[in-house]
Amino acid sequence: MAQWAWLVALFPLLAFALMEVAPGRLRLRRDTLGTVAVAASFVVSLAVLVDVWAGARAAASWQWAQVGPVQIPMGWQVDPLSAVMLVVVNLVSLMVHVFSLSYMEGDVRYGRYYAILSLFTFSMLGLLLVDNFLGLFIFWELVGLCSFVLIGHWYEEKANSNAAMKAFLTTRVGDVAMLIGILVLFAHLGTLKYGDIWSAAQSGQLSLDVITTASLLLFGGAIGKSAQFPLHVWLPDAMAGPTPVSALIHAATMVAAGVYLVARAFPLFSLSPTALYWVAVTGGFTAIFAATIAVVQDDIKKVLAYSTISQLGYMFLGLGAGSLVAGSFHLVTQAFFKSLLFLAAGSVIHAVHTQNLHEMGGLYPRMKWTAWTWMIGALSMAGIPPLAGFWSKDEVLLAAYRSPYPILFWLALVAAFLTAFYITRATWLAFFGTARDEQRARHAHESGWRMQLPLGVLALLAAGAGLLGASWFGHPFTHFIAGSVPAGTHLAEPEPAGLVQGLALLAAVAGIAVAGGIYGGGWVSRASLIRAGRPLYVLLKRKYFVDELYGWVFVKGTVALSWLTGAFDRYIVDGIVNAVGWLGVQLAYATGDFDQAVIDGAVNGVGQAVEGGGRLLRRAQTGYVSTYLVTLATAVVAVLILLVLRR
Amino acid sequence: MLTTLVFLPLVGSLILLLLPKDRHVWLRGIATAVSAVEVLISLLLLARFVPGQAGMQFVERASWIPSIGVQYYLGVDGVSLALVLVTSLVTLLATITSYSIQQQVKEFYALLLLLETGMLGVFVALDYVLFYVFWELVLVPMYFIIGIWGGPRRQYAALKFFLYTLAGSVIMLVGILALYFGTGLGTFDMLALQQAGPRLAGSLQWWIFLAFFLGFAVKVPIFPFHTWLPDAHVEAPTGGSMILAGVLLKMGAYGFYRIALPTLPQAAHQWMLPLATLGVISILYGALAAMAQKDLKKMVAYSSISHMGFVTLGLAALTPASISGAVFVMISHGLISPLMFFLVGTVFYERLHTRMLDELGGLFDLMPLAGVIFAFGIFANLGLPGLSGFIGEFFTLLGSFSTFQTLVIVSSLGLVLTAAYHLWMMQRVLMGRAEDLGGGHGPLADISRRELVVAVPLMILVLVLGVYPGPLLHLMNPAVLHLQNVVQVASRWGGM
Amino acid sequence: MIPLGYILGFSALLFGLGLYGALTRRNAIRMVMSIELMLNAVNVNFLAFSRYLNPGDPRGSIWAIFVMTVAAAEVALGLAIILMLSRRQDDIDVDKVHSLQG
Amino acid sequence: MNTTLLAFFIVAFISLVAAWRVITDPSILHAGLWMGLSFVGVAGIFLLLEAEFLAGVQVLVYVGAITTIILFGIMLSDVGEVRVGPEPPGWVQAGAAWHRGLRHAFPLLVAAGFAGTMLGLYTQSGWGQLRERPLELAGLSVGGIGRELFSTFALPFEIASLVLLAALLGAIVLAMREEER
Repeated sequence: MAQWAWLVALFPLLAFALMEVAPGRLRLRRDTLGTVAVAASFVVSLAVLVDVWAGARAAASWQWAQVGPVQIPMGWQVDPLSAVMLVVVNLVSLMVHVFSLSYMEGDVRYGRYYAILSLFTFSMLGLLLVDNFLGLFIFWELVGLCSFVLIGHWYEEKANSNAAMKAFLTTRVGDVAMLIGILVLFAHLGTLKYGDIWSAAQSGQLSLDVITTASLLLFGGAIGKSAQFPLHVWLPDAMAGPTPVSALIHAATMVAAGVYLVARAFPLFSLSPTALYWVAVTGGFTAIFAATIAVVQDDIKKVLAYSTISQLGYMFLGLGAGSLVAGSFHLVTQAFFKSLLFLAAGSVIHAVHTQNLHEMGGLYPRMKWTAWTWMIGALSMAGIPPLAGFWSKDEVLLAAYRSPYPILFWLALVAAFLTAFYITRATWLAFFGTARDEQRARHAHESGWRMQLPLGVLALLAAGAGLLGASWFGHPFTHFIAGSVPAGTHLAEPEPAGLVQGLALLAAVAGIAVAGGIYGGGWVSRASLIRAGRPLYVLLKRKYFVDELYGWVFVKGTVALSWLTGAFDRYIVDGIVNAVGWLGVQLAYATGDFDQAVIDGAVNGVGQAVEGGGRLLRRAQTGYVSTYLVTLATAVVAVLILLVLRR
Repeated sequence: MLTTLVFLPLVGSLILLLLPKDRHVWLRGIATAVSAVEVLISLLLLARFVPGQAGMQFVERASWIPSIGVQYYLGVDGVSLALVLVTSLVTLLATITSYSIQQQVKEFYALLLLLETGMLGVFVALDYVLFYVFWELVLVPMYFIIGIWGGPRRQYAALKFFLYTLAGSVIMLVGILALYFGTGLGTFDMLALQQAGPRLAGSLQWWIFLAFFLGFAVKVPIFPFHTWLPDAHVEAPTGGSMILAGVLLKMGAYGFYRIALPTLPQAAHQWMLPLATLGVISILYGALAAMAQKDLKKMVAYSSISHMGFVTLGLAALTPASISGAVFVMISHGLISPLMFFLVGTVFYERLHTRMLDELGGLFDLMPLAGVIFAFGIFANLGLPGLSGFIGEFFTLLGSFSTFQTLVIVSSLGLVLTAAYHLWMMQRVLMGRAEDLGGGHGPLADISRRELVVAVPLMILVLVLGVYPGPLLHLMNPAVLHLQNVVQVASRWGGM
Repeated sequence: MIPLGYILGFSALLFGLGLYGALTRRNAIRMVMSIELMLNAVNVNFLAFSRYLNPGDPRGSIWAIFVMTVAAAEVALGLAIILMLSRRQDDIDVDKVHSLQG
Repeated sequence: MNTTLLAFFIVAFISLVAAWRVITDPSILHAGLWMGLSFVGVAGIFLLLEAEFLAGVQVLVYVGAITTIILFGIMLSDVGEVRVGPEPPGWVQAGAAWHRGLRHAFPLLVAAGFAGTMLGLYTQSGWGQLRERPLELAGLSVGGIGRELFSTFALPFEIASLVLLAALLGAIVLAMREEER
């Protein structure tokens, strides 16, 4: 079955193409078409995973382009890492497709929405399947395009289209770094194929400096796509898109592409301690950085967005600590529990028509299904055994603990506490306590099977997927995923430590307890809490002023620079051109034709001079009979002289 | 075959002149038919072209002015064939676009066809004098097209265009003559001079290269010789802008490819760095200047400067990948920019009568199909992978990286800037509410069938070349390798 | 006897004067006069060559007569144009004639 | 030095000086008269070349017809020299002087270059020392010219007459007042 893996990507592509070009009635059934295509893909990808689990591999490659002597092939491959990710992406995508049937019903751009979802699914699957960096970059940008379009889905509001632009441009900054990284690799090896690069790197064809440079540049792309500090600013704004989109793109799949990239290039990264160090530091810092911001967010989607950033940081921490398994395992579990949380949040938002946590409350009795599934996701993320999040987070913490930089472990532990804290806070504010907005709470209700089914399926996975990597079953996931890197890659698979598990569990429980105490038990009032930590509160609430800083330095700076360039072009470069013409004309006038020069000279202001330069220039250039004559005579005489001299 | 290709439009132009003025349908019909036949002929050329073979094909050669060694000498290699294809296609589409022109229809189409003769001639001529004649022939019809059918400041723009490019080409002529007398072969044969050029003294080569550089740089245009371009593009009628952006700009780059680089390889090596630097400056400068514009058409015009910067960079880097990339950018820009100018200048302008960004908005809702096509154009122009713009830029950067590491890194900043102003353009034109559109317009008709006829072929080609660039790269590969080989061998041989 | 060189020299000087006048004067009438001088110089050449190289052959004279004919026609037309110009812009500065402009 | 040569020098000198005055005389009317004198000088040269008939034609056509037409033209068009505007500021005048210099120097260079080249050419060719041969008796008679003109040169002659006719018509059409058309 593995050799049919390319079908996985084909179905959504065909669906997208059909949706775009098919006329009439078929266009009206875009939702069905998209859902069926993804379902088909999902089935195939499951079959592929089973096959790959059994040890099958498949790859194919063909000539794509030739520049000079260099052949650039394009191809696909399936290995454990991509096989797992194919299933995850297809599953989440399928759930989102089903969920959207109800959530997006009656939307102005319902059909377009499904078309772009299909395109996204195709691009994401393509990203997982390709076997070289050029292909990776192509799909990498395509998912960025889909993200742009979907964030700006309701582009009537300027804020939404701004958010879409911000997302595209911020990630583009990272992409440029990644592109340069690709160029570095190509400049040294003349190939872009993963396998060739890994073997070249391992055989010592690349110096350590080159490996480090290339790895860090590639990591730049990951930072952008996975919203790591300092390029994290776009993800919270990206919540402007429809909630199912946030679940699919901005929680489970696209933002995970950065992690996938590092995992994919792990054979390269693992050769450079420096690169790994920076991956770990970035991840660890982002994990705690975003978690602190999530604590004070009022918008339920923003809480989840910062939580996503934080969890992605965990993944990078795991990878940076040298554990491929920790990073990719957390990638899988996070995809399930975070998309679950987003979809549950979507269900809530659909019911109460607000995203503000302070306008919710008391929804549990009316939305039990949503509340329960949400809580499964929340507990999974908080790291309560035996839910999925516990196992994967444990792996990450373990890796950090055993890494050369144990400080990262303690940072991650604090982040784990904060995670448990803010998710409990959000849970309580949304579902429990008294309804702060009676009107909204009274009308809240579940929205039918199309929204409930995906929640149920994902809840099942958020709870159970962790068992794949659980020590109870002998870490099957670990052994499986190790097959996706060439033999000889250094994989740090640390010994389990009871201390780590214990501390992680403690942090999670403590976080839940403190948040429960504050918001549920009423230990301290929110107001007094804010008063006590005013400066800290403002700092967090304003997200450490990073947006403001970027707004000033980069956005305003670029705009100012462009304005300067435009003015420079208009007035200096063009001005010089016009001035030369104007000067020549003025000279001609001043010397040749007194009255005109005097009159024109007096009338012409500087501004008019620039405008009139061309007009005058035109007069000077053509039409003077004597000029013609002189030219003619000169030419004749010159020819004559030439003829005489040549005799 | 090439003679037919080049001179058929001229014949068409003469036929048009014989027709009565007011039979617009006939005039349009004949012009369209002639340019359609041109497309067919160039497709036939493509079909008969033997790829993978270095050297010129379809060569036609006859003595013209034997006393000074001028020949009638035509031929194409993969690169010029690709440019011929783009030229004939863009001219056909410009012809269709210009159906909306109502005054002096006869003269317009006669000039348009004359222009086509000139452009095709430039790409197939293999004799310097012939080349120069075609080069100048392009200038005149374009001057009139801008100056008669252009916008409010057309005379200024037309004259600026004319003087700028004329000055450039006169300097180029000096270069040609210097080459002619310097080699002393008594021939204007490009290929023969290509053999002889490397044997010239280094300093003479340098000066001749300077002359060629000035001549071609104005046409490309390379910063700081670009200021004619925004004015000319903005004032020209849409058909003119399409040809200007799609074909005329390529002539300068083609000049570098065909003449300056292979004929004067040692000088080319000395000029590499300055040339590449100017290319990178053009990339960034064009992007920044585009961001500052208020007129949509001007924005697109500056984006052309930015894109042509990639061409300059790629040609200057002199590696096979970078040259392929540069030529690919030429082809792809030759498809994308006509699409953009068509949408901005005809589809939007004829309905809204404004191009000011502040007065636009919400077109996604008002003209859904046109909006999607414009979005397609924007993403193609900003270099989205999967569309042709990306391929060229990618290979340009890929090939240039080994030669100019720092410059490539600097120029990649241009990718972000390019994305920025394109998205901004998209936000301000397409997104937002329908009410954002100033001027209280009634319901707008979406893109018409005739307009689709213009847009769709370009879109298909952009997509196909973006997804599978292999055939095009294969087509020009021998020519690119040949150029790179010539330059390398000669520079080694020259030992300088 | 007069050496041929003297006559040719005379005609060259006369032609040069005419050329100089035609190039520098902006008054149209004066330009016409200068051109007439140049034509005269040409006639002198015709005759001189005919007389010295091929005496007795009337063709030199005949060419000179043709030149005179053309000159007469040219003057008539030129003056008519000048007359019209003077009515239109009451000035016959050729550099103020705009119709040759682009 | 014989009388013929002396006569040549005198006539040539008069003709050249007159030509110089045509260009430089501030009054255009006087310039016209100087032109007539120059034509007369050329007629003298023709005489010295023993082309009596042509000398006669020269006097008739150039002095009689062309000079008269031009003088009429000057009076009809009722304009003297190009008029000069109000006194321009000093820097403009300085520029003007400089420019005038340039404006005249270059054509002077061109004209002198032409004359010089021709002279050089003649010297080089060896014609310069060529003396005239005695005219054969049957030589350059009016009859000879007439015969040639109407036999060998019949076609050019007819064309020339057509040109004249066309010029005549053209002149009339052009010179008609606009309102009369």
